[in-house]
Amino acid sequence: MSTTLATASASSPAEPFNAITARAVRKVYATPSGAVEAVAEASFSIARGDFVSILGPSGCGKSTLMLMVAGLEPATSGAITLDGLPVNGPRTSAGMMFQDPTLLPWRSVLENVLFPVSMCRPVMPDDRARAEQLLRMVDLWHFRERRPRELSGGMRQRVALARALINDPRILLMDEPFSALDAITRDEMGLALARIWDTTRKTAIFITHSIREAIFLSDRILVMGRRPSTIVEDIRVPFARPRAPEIEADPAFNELYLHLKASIHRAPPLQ
Amino acid sequence: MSTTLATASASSPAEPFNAITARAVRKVYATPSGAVEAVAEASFSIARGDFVSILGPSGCGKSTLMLMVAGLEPATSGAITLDGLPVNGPRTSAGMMFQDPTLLPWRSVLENVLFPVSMCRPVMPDDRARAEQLLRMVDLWHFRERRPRELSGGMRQRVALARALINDPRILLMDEPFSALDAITRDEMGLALARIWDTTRKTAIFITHSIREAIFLSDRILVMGRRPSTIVEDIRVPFARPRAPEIEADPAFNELYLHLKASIHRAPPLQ
Amino acid sequence: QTRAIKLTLPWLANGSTLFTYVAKNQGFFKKRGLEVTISRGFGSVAAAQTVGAGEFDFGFVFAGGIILGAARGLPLVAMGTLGYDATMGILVRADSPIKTAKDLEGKKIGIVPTSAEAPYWPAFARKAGIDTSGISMVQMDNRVLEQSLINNQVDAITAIGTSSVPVMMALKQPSRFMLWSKAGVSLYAGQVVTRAETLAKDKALCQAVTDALVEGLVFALKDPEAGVDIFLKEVPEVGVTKGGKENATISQGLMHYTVLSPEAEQRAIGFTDMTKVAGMVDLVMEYGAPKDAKRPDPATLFTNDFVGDVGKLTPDQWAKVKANVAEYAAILG
Amino acid sequence: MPDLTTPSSPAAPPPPGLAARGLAGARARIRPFALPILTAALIIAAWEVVVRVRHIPEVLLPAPSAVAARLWETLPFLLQQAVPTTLETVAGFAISTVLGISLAVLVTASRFAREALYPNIVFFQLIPKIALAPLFIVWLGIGSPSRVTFSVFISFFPVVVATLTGLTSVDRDLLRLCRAVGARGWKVYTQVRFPAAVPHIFSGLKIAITFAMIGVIVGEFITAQAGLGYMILFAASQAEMALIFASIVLLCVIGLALYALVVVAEAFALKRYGA
Amino acid sequence: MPDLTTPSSPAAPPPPGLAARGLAGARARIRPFALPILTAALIIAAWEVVVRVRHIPEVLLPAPSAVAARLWETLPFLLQQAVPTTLETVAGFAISTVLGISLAVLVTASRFAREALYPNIVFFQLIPKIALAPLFIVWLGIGSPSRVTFSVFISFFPVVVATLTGLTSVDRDLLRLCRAVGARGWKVYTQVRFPAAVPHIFSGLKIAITFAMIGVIVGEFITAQAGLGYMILFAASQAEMALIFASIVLLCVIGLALYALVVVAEAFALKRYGA
Ligand SMILES: Nc1ncnc2c1ncn2[C@@H]1O[C@H](COP(=O)(O)OP(=O)(O)OP(=O)(O)O)[C@@H](O)[C@H]1O
Ligand SMILES: Nc1ncnc2c1ncn2[C@@H]1O[C@H](COP(=O)(O)OP(=O)(O)OP(=O)(O)O)[C@@H](O)[C@H]1O
Ligand SMILES: [Mg+2]
Ligand SMILES: [Mg+2]
Repeated sequence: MSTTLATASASSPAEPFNAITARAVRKVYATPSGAVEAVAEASFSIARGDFVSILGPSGCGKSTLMLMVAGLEPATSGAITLDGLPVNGPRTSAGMMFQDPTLLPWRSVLENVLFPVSMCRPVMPDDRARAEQLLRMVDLWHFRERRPRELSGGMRQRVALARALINDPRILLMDEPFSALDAITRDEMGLALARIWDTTRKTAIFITHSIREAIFLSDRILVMGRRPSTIVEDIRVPFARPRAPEIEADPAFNELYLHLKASIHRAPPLQ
Repeated sequence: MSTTLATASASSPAEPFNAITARAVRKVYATPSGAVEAVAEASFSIARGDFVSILGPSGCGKSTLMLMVAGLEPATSGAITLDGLPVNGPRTSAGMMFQDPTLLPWRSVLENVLFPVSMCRPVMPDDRARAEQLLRMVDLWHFRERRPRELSGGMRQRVALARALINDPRILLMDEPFSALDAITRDEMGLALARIWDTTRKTAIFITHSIREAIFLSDRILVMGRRPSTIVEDIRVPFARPRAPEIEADPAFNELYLHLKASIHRAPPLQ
Repeated sequence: QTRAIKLTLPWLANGSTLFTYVAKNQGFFKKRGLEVTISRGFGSVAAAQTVGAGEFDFGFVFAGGIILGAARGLPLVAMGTLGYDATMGILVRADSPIKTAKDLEGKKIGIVPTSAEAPYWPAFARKAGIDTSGISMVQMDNRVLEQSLINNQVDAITAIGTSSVPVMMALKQPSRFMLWSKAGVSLYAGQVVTRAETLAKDKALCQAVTDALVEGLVFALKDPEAGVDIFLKEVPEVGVTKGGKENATISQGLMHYTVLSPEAEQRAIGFTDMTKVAGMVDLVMEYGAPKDAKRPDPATLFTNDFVGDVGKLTPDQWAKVKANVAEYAAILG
Repeated sequence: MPDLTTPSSPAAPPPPGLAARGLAGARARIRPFALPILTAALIIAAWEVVVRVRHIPEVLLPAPSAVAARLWETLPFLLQQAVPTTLETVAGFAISTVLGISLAVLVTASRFAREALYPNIVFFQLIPKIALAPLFIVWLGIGSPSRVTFSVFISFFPVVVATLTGLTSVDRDLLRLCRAVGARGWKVYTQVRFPAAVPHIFSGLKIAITFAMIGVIVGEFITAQAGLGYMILFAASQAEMALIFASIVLLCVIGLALYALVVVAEAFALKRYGA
Repeated sequence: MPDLTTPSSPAAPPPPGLAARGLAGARARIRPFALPILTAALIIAAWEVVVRVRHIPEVLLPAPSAVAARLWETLPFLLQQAVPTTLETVAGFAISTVLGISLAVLVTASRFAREALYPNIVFFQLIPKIALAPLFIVWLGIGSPSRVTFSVFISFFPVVVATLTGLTSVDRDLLRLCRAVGARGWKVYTQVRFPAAVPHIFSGLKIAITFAMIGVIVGEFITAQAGLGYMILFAASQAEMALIFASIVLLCVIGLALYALVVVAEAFALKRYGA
């Protein structure tokens, strides 16, 4: 196994070529009903252009970690840097996809996709063209004039994906982007994402519950354990790029799959 | 293939032993931006105690169909019966899980689980005990006093599952109940559901995007095609009950899996 | 055993109605077996309405309001006149070029429509021979009336002398007043009023109330300072206001001036001159009431049945009263 | 057509079968007008009966028939008086809308403005402006501006409170999205907070339009040379209750029409911005 | 402690580091009081200067110092007058709350009630009640009930409109959930619609409390012989501006305190029912 699975250092110091670093990041939510430690300790660094998936049981702190990286939740302690600069607030350089689609109900699909643009500068015909292209990619071009409430759950999620890509961001943060999609659409979207990544080499963090998807898409996979959650595994995916869907048949694929499954399983259950 | 896959009649007439029947059901949403045909034609009948999964591409009308069965959306034409009686409005005999968790933000997790009870009659200590037991089942007992906004996406979905089960309904309607769960939790919940089903033999409709999950849990699987959507396949799952997770290794399982995958694929793409 | 009755004033308690509190304070009601509650009013017309509706048993209301109310169908009876001139008139700043009625032509005049004198402006204009075509009348609230004059927003205001003059004096604003009664436009001021029904049912009660009020007024006429002191005790908010006492004194003085009349001196305080009121009814019907109002019969609307010895003053006493009000007579011109 | 009876209710009953559509449709269209008028008619009838049976004199409470007769006789004149009142109401309402929304934005946008201003706005609202009537005419004169100002003073506060509630109770997820895309300042208001606050804002505007009209009327009580408020006061000086009521009826009809306009605007806005 | 400056703002800044907590905490707690007072002080100072420099006579605009002096002299007396005003305001507000919410529920719950009642409620709201003052005295007498009624008439409408908006703009998904579990009638109101409408309702109540007080004051103008409104009128009849202002200041302080109570109640309710 050690031949196929290269374990990356989980806490390499922040270096200039690292797009994202987290050092001893901890997050405690203070709530009226008591404090919750969402992330106990997370340290990692992600090189520029790396596609990193995060796997972990429900409620282990994946979304929280991503929000901290995006600068949308302050870390209780520890430090996060993006492109070498400490994260204090949100950066527009990142494209973000939340776990909920979070669409504006009063905007059409097309306008929702253009939302990040419209909030920062006037919308140009170019932007519109790009939005339409993205909507074609997520198979919603025919729905571009509809309101979110007229869409199905999966369709909404695809709108959010298109929105995250509209600014062609250098960093992509995606929280379970395909969870509401059927197997086929999911594969299609995964392929589309891989294509984009292959051509533009974005740095990406990708939260998913599908181990296969994680392997197919990622350069590295981080596994988070149950609460108090830390990063229990940091694995480099050995397949060459671009990857074809056929790699699923590769025995190494299955080996990695079983390893990851076991590793998530090993995480102690919630008491 | 014909030996392992028994194709059930898709349009058997309503008979007393059928818990749910749908005859030529059609649904057109009238919206300001034009009408959308969500379900073109759906006819099926589900015997009492059957566990039926619905598979289909994103936006094909699965959720709409379920809402019509639940009596929450009127069918544009066609007829649906529940226990032999036509569906005109919602029935409390059905436990319902929407695609969104739809929790009340001002109620604690426990109160949310008890919501269906509290809306119909005073909450008894028995109900409370049952709710706590369900919360243990979905691994949220420790979070019973928290508000939904303090939960992760997967945790919210599990609250909704517990809520759907609180009244011990004879009919269960679930719209992608495990979409936000990681593989392990998902398997656990699937097993828990199978256990419940094995002991109480509820009639269940289960929308999912996981073909494996569908095979593992169901007596029958309906596949819906893309819009204008109809039921393109109606397959009986041949495995005996109770089922162990090991049946995944059965070659028949894989055969069925590939068959279903192909059948969803066959559905013509959205123009 | 005492009987509870409710009495309404035409407006807030002030110097011109302070004698009602004197009557109460001196036990003039109590000794007649009455327990009186005195309420402030919301204008003479409204006061007539509330008495007519039975909300109050008795009222001290200006004749204009009573006649108008009766013309509109309210079953009212006036049992005694305690002020013989409503002091309707025109108020101008002392430095104003308006010296005579004629000077009002082409000017801007402030008027409070709900005030007692307002309807009779045309009557005065006609009697005084004023050409009203160039005059612009500005309707306003009574709270802003004097202010608008002080600020030169209007050139003159129509006013009831007993209420506006003390305000101007308290504000140390020199002013001049033109009484309309000089031009023959005159109405009685406050009268004791009740419902016809009450009168028919309980003459003794009506007698008692009228007597008590007249007795109170006589007391105040004889000793105005004591009247003011009692007033301050009975209505503490007067003492709280800065110019309260001064205002009450002036206002009472002006009111006492209107008591001086042939009716009061020759007959008794409270006496109503039936020929005069017939003229007043005509005036009200012509100017103050809408077209469809019914002319009340002065003989049933007014009565002198309750005027008695209580209101009789000796010539000496009248002389003293005249001396007391001399300065106020000068103010009213 | 404004549907006055459904202020902002999304819960319409399912449309009837196609066959019955024509007739039922017509009936459904008439109903929202017929029903309130019917109710009003019942109240009015009861009132008429009470006045007649108990012989209440007109000066205490005029019979509806007397009011109607008076209204009919004086309608041309009253309509003339209604013009300045209506115009000033519209002006007061417009200013209140702009002022109220601006203040609400200011107070949500800046913590400093909120702490420094808000309690003073409430303080100001609590001042019974009618008590300061003398100051009004001193500072604003006896013309229209004085009445419009009065109207604004009495009607801007509901707009402030409602808009404020709307702007601050926006879904947090949407605000997080804004932060995520680097949106800030004005844009967040125009694109997210405002649309989300639309139902709240219109709730404030519906209250404001009624108070704007009341404000003008009270302003006319204080000083005016024309207008329905002036007419009411004039009629009061003659104890002409029927004319008072006639003026009030006309006033309320105009007010209802203005309210209906706000409801129509709300319907459009909700179509655009409703969830 | 009521934080008046943050009416319902959920956007609190991140708490400062633990070390600076003590001092900064104290400052943060003082700020919401100090800042508005400071602003008010600035306005007052400007006013004082204007009055003195331009020699504005007291009858037009008294200097703040004159008002303060007057307030100080008459405070015991004014406080006594404030008692009935405050009690009647609270009563009027309480009735408005109950009446307004009931009407809103009635109007949302029944299509019939909505069509029959709602336009008439708006119509009623538009009546300038002050024009009917004599009728008030005739029909309601000169006691407390008259003023409380006046207060209710002027303050219930904001509650109706706001509650109505709240009840009808509930998330449709929640209403679908209710239908799914067979919930109906009253339960849906108490358990779902009401909690969801809480921010709207409180927006209405905050408006209502201010109008309830204004209503009592105006009612006191018409009928009372005690109370701050009466004092204002009395002072006005003698053109005593300083006393008018002193009464208004006391009035506003009491109103602000009542408003603060509503804000506190809102904070509690939002803690319980806020999203
Ligand atoms: N806003 C919040 N307030 C309080 N606690 C929170 C909040 N958000 C998350 N938590 C808690 O933090 C923990 C981690 O939540 P998080 O959403 O990061 O999990 P997750 O890994 O994304 O789970 P899932 O896969 O179910 O989405 C959970 O226990 C949750 O209860
Ligand atoms: N309320 C609505 N108004 C208008 N159109 C709607 C509405 N709900 C759904 N639709 C449309 O109906 C079609 C079917 O939607 P539905 O939600 O049933 O799909 P689904 O199969 O559940 O999809 P998914 O797997 O993405 O949840 C879609 O094209 C959608 O746009
Ligand atoms: Mg998550
Ligand atoms: Mg769906």
